Amino acid sequence: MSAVTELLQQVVEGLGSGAVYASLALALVLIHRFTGIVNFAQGELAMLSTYVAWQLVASGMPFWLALPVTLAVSFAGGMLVERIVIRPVQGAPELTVVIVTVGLFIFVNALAGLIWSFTVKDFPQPFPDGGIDLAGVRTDWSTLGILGVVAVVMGLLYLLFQHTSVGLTMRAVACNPASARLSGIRVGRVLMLGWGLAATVGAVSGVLVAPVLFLEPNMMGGVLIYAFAAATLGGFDSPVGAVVGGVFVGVAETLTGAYVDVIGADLKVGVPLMIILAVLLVRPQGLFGRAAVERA
Amino acid sequence: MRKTTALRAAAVVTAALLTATACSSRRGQDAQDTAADGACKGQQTTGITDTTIKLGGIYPLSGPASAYGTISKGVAAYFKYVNDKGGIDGRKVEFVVRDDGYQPPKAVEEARRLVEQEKVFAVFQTLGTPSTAAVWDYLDKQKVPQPFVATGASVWGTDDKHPWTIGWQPNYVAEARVYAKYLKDERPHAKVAVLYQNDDFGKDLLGGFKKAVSGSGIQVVAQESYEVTDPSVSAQMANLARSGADVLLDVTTPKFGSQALAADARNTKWNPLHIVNNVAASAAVLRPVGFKNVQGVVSATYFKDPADPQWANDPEMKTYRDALHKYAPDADPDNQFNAYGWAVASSLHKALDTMKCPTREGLRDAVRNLKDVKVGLLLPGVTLSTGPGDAFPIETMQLMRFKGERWQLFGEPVDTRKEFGPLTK
Amino acid sequence: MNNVTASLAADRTRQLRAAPTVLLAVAAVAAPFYFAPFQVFQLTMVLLYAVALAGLNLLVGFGGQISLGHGAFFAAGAYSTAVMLDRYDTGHLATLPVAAAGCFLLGLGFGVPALRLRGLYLALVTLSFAVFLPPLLKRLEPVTGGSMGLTVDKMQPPAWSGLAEDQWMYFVVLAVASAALLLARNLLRSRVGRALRAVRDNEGAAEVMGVRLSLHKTLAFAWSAMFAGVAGCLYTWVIGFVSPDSFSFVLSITLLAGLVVGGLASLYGPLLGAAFVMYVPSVSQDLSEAAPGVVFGLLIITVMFVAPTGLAGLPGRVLGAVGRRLPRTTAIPDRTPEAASAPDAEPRPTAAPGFSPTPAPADPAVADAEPVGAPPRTTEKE
Amino acid sequence: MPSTRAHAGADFLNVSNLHAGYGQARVLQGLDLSVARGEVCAILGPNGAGKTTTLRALCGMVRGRGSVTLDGTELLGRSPEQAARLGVAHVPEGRGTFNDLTVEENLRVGAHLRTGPRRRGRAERAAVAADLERVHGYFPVLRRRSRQAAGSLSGGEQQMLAIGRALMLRPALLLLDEPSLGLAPLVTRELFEIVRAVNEEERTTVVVVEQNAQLALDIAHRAHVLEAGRLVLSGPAAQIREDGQVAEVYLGVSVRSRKAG
Repeated sequence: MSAVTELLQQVVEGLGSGAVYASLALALVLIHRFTGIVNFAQGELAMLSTYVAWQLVASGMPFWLALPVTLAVSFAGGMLVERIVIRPVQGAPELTVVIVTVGLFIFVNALAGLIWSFTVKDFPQPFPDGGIDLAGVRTDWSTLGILGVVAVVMGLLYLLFQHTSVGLTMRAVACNPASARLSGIRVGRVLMLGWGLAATVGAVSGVLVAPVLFLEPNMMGGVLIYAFAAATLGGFDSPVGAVVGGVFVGVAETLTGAYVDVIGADLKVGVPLMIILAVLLVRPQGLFGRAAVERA
Repeated sequence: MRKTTALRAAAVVTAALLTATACSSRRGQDAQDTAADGACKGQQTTGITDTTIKLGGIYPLSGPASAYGTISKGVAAYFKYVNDKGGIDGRKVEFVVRDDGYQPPKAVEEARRLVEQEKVFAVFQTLGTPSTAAVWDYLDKQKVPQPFVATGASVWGTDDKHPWTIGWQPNYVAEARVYAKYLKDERPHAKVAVLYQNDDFGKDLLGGFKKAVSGSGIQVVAQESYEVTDPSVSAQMANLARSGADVLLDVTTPKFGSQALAADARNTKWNPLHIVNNVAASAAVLRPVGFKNVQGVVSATYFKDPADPQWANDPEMKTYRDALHKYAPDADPDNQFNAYGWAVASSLHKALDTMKCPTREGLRDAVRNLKDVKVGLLLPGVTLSTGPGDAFPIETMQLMRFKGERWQLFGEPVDTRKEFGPLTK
Repeated sequence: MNNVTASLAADRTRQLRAAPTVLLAVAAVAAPFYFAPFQVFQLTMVLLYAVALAGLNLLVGFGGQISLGHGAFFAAGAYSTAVMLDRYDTGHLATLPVAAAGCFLLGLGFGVPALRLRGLYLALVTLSFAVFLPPLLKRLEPVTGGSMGLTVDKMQPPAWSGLAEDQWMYFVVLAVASAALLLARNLLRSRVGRALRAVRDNEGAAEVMGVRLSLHKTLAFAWSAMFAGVAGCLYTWVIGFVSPDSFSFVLSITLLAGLVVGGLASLYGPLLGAAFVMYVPSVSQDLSEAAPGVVFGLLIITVMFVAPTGLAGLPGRVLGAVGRRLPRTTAIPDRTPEAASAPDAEPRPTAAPGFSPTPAPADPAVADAEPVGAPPRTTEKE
Repeated sequence: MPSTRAHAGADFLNVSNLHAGYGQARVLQGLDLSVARGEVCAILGPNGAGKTTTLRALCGMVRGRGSVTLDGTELLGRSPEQAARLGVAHVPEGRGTFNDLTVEENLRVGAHLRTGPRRRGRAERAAVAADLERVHGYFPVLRRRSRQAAGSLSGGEQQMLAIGRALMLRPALLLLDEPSLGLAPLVTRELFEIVRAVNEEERTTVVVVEQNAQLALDIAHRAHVLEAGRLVLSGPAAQIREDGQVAEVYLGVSVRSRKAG
């Protein structure tokens, strides 16, 4: 294997992990954009959705039917979480809301363990086995599949926000909830919609990564940190930024782990740290954030 | 004047509190510790009577390591089963389980609770190296037995300052030696790539392996670690693949084991002999990867995997399944951790049976003087043996290879003590 | 005459206010003679966590900066102590100033980049630091003992005291914790504290007032890290064992959760939060053997529902005696706890500052917006 | 002093015994006033008198006690979005534009109530287009800046956008809170002229709160002066403008610091 091929192979590996991070980062960014909070439980909700899909498939439903059902359940679940768990603390200090999501994290994680145990579950792989070989660089179909779906989800979100009246309403709420109310927008419903949407995107993320990471209650815990890094890098408000950030973090992490001996695989978790720090010191609003995004 | 009032108030309150303390102090409970008479005179009999014995275990029921918490269910099921059959030597076992969330300070708190409040006879078991290491000084000082800790670090056996603590499962170094011996026999010039978990478990095994193969033609050509908090090991696997090694030693815990096996199967260009360590060798780990993808994978074991059909008619396995069904209906009998709990609990049963005195000292000495004790769920040929200079109850493992839909044992059980000599620090 | 009565009345109120403190002090001294050793150990751990939370409180509660990395400073204090005891065999007491000073400097170092980061971003950078620390500790094996950790001697009671180990440890930690909590209190009453709060409440105004923003924010970080380091040092004294996986990012999140549950920007908040962190997991297990996490998660959420400003603010809320925040023309009724808990409360994010991802600079409501995480000022005990 | 209840009865907007405040701070303590249909009404008064609070109580941003009726319908106890559905358009202090959205998007959000999910027929779209046209007619600059982000507009343009967005609602009642805040005098004057034009052409009832009493009185038909949460004076704008005492008491106060309370 030549050095170049090897490098490219590493980049492909990085794209694979990056796609995983990006998919969860998308959901994080959605919630943050509409409610201004960082949802620690996002990964766990995605994990829960994945278990729903698993349960449906395990009880005999074909995967391609189970998927839309799961997405619908997740959408409703996300709205329900907003209504039951988040709204009661809506007026409280922001940190209180964040800690509520931490409580939700612990709760959902333990609940999944209680219901489905901590044994690894096999989750059907929607993409074909194997991969393609391009000039000695091997790419799994699953990597391509995840990247593709993430790109499609990102595109759909873009269309939703930029070209529909619901999207316009959502952006108005995200931008200035007070004025949105004065224009007659029912902000509460829009927030529920935002949580439902984020939960759906999270469910897509969970279903995509489950065949690769293997489904168990702690599946998303490790992804969360990287998804945070990806979202921060992308400015925490932009779906495109989240995806670019995720891919960037994945590639950077893999390359440093492979080529920088001082860092090595054990310290590569420090790479997101360095990236976040570097990005924020140079551009406090992230790569894709607007200058005004910087929050007090 | 203000000051005097405050002082006076304080004095009154202090006096009141001290009186209350004197009357109902809970500290006095230490006095309840009991000692034996007769031949065993002076030895501690706290937590044990002629009809009862109280044990306390500390497991991660919450937090990142909660997958292992289910061991407590296997243990509890065993004791309930034994109690229904009359108990251990006529003593009913009371088993108290506490949760430490895999956090050492919490383990210390719970150990203190078990010893000081629950007045347990012994702390059976603590799980994980950090939690065990955090409490063994305390238990040693209190002279409370800490038998059969649920961790395979070699330090429990090599240490000589903590006579009250002893391990049970084959230590990670012993397991590494089994693989080393296998490779020496089968592939004397192997180039080995190692994937290991970056903690005591992974490092102990890796270190033991390197030591065992030193001087032979076997080389470790690449090693990659991962953190338990990492989402996946695919990047590490890609790096190992670059090394071109012909053997992959896979030192992982279940989820990462599945990931590594799957990554190996996906990569059609690199086809090393895949050795997966015992912790991740359960059929439950292999099934999600797809049995067709794990053919020929090698591992070693010492107890019967409940998910393995070859033990379906084993009498002890049947007892285990029935008992688990009856006493822990929510626990999955196929989960190897439940079987582990059952096996370790029955091992303790055997050790308690051999006590000369029904005292804490008696148990301490009994677990250090086991002679070829057979335990139902352990593999044929694997027994518990300890003695002076040997504080490792199980040091024998047998190799197995995955074929079709199950593991097939091959070769003779490997007694690592015989092969490599006793393990020292 | 009137003056005399007035001053007497003032004395009376002061006494009344001092009474709980005195009671608390007496109870604290008497406790180890009453409770069983393991309960004394629990109290010791509560005090120890309270020190760390008091430090975090300086930063989050009063400084308005969120740190999800205080577990890392805690670990730094614990490890520096363990290494000194293990490698250099210094006495226990010698480790305290070193851990404190070391973490102060570390915090100072961190405070500089922290200046440029606000709210969420600072939280994420500190969180990544907390995630990064355990593997780093493992890498530095020659010093830190690697993943096996270090076992060191616990502090032993001197013979003259006639105390048991747990009692002695308790008193040592009590002394350090009291000193630390007093220091925190005095820090907040000093110029630094006033400056901190001014910064939290309105950076612009603080700057106008001549507060040297950057200096005070950096110092807040340093002080805060020092408290965490001291708590870490005590941890090593009490537990006698450190290992990298004891200080995972879960610890950092637990600390922040404890502080918010206890009550931000309140003096008793850290104590209550520490008690929550210490006792509630055990209670959860008593309530549900099968899945303590389910109960623990629910309890966190429930506490936040009942007391959105933390347990320390709860009595005030219950009594309804909270002096509600005085409005200005830009008052934000939605953020008062009353609005949040009123039965007919709707989501009224209308004026919640920081709610809108892009606060309009022209909107005066933002000018006196509270920073992320700052509680309504009604909960202040000062 | 003139009667505080000038011409009750056939009023379009009727406020009686309104109490409102924030937390324990009571700002309005029993306010009575009324506005006739099609009237421009100015609310004047010193800082902290409760002018802004009055507007906020009308549109539901602040809870109030008492009674506020709009064409016979009770407004109190409604949320801002409900009030908007009843035709109350509030242009808040500080304008409250959606800075990340383009100018046109801002205006479309204003028409939100008519383009909701269930109302997107051809006729509705045509109506929105017509409304856009109408608003562009009042504020030609908004047409030129159609694709620009609202955040990049000048203060005066943002204020125009805010009013334009409110007009997209086709309001029955337009509430303007300090429209002159932070704007150059020339721009302010232009703005007030447009408000007058809107009122004259569409017969929209307007309530404007303003520190710059002179300006407000120029376009208002009637004026109400508040002090400490109570109505102290009301009458035809022209009369109040002429009244030397008011000028002294009120304008004197207005010279003091603007935002101290």
